[in-house]
Amino acid sequence: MDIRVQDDGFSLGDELERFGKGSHDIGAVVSFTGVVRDTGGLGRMEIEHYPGMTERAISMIAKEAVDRWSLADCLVIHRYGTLAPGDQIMMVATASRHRVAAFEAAEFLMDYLKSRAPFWKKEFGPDGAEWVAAKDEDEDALTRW
Amino acid sequence: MDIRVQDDGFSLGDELERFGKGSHDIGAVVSFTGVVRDTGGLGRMEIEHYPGMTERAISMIAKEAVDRWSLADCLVIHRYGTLAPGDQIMMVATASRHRVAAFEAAEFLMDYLKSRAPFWKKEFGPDGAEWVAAKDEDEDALTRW
Amino acid sequence: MIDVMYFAWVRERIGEPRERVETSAATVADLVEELKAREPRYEAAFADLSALRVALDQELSDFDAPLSGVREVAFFPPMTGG
Amino acid sequence: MIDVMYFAWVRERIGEPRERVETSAATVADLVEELKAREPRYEAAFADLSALRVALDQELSDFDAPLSGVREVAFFPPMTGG
Repeated sequence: MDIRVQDDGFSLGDELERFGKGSHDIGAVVSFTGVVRDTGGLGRMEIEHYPGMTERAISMIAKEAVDRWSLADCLVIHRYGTLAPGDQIMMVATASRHRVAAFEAAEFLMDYLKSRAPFWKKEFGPDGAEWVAAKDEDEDALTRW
Repeated sequence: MDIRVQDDGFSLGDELERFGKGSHDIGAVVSFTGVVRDTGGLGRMEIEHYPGMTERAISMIAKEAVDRWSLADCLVIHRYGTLAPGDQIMMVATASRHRVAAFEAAEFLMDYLKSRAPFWKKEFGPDGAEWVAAKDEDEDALTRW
Repeated sequence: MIDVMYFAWVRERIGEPRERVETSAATVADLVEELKAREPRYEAAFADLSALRVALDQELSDFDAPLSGVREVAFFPPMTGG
Repeated sequence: MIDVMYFAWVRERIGEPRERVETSAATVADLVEELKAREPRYEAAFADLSALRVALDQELSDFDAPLSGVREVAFFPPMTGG
């Protein structure tokens, strides 16, 4: 299990080349990468977080995923600070014996990171800055787990 | 949309570094990689396919995924020939505006590739060779789409 | 004349990956009966049709599908991709 | 003495990311009432508690949770990670 909260960018390719390499009996690897959408208007995004709590919250979520789906490996990288359209915000990867477990665990991680990891996004566009509001559907997504 | 059926291996990292780079307004990238499980007993796996039909079948499945989830990009690589434990068998990647679409499309691709792409796996172990049998649950998985 | 292809254990039981067959069979099922009448290895390969799939000109089809106009028929077990 | 932290628009309304507060409030809700009584900027930040979340010593909690033994309280809007 590898959890990283960082200002710097990361290479999705390099991370996935390394991921799961030390583990045995892997049949399926799933990755999710979140990207700052390039919708034309957005100038930049700033991500604020709660140092200390962020690492704790992500570790708890990742540990639950590893236990529940018997994952062979699990990786979460989440950035904070200033990001431009097209930049990678975060990634998760899960390695498991079977595909259903790897998919479910990755979706579980994403659903919980959305609503339970202490990050807040502020978008800076041509009409000024605005905090991204949490969506009811993101909170609702937790009920399926 | 990029479909490749090949004897050669591939680099998951290199593929994902390139994937979706020419597309706009991507917020989510999901990848799935299938690996030959290293269960101790398996010596090698041989994958047979139906040249011509394989490319047609995968293209149809990928096109349906792109249309149904409005994907910005979609990649499928599937190998045939002789593979060793730990080798990558295949991968899919999906790029979309939102995470739910990217996840669903990747799972749809996997479910259909399992049962509708003309590949057959033969495992060579200490007790001889055996064709991998299709599972009822793989056929059942199609009913959810 | 029609091209008939075999994959996986069907190919192993028949003993060859493809052959050209002279037939006037109206349906896939009729073609299967003709082949089974030829030799025991065809009997062995086609013993249980529920364990087999068929593609006509590279599209999945059914055993009661008509053969008219078809150039390539393929028999194989359920697929195991992914 | 307790450390009180603010994030996102809560931080912006309060005007600072953290402060040390002398309080004998029994619960989070009591602490909020004390802060609101201080200055309008606290009134503005805590106007609608349903739009806020609270963490006690870096764990999500509730507004009716007791404060005894707690060293760090954080107020923020619903999180938007991922």
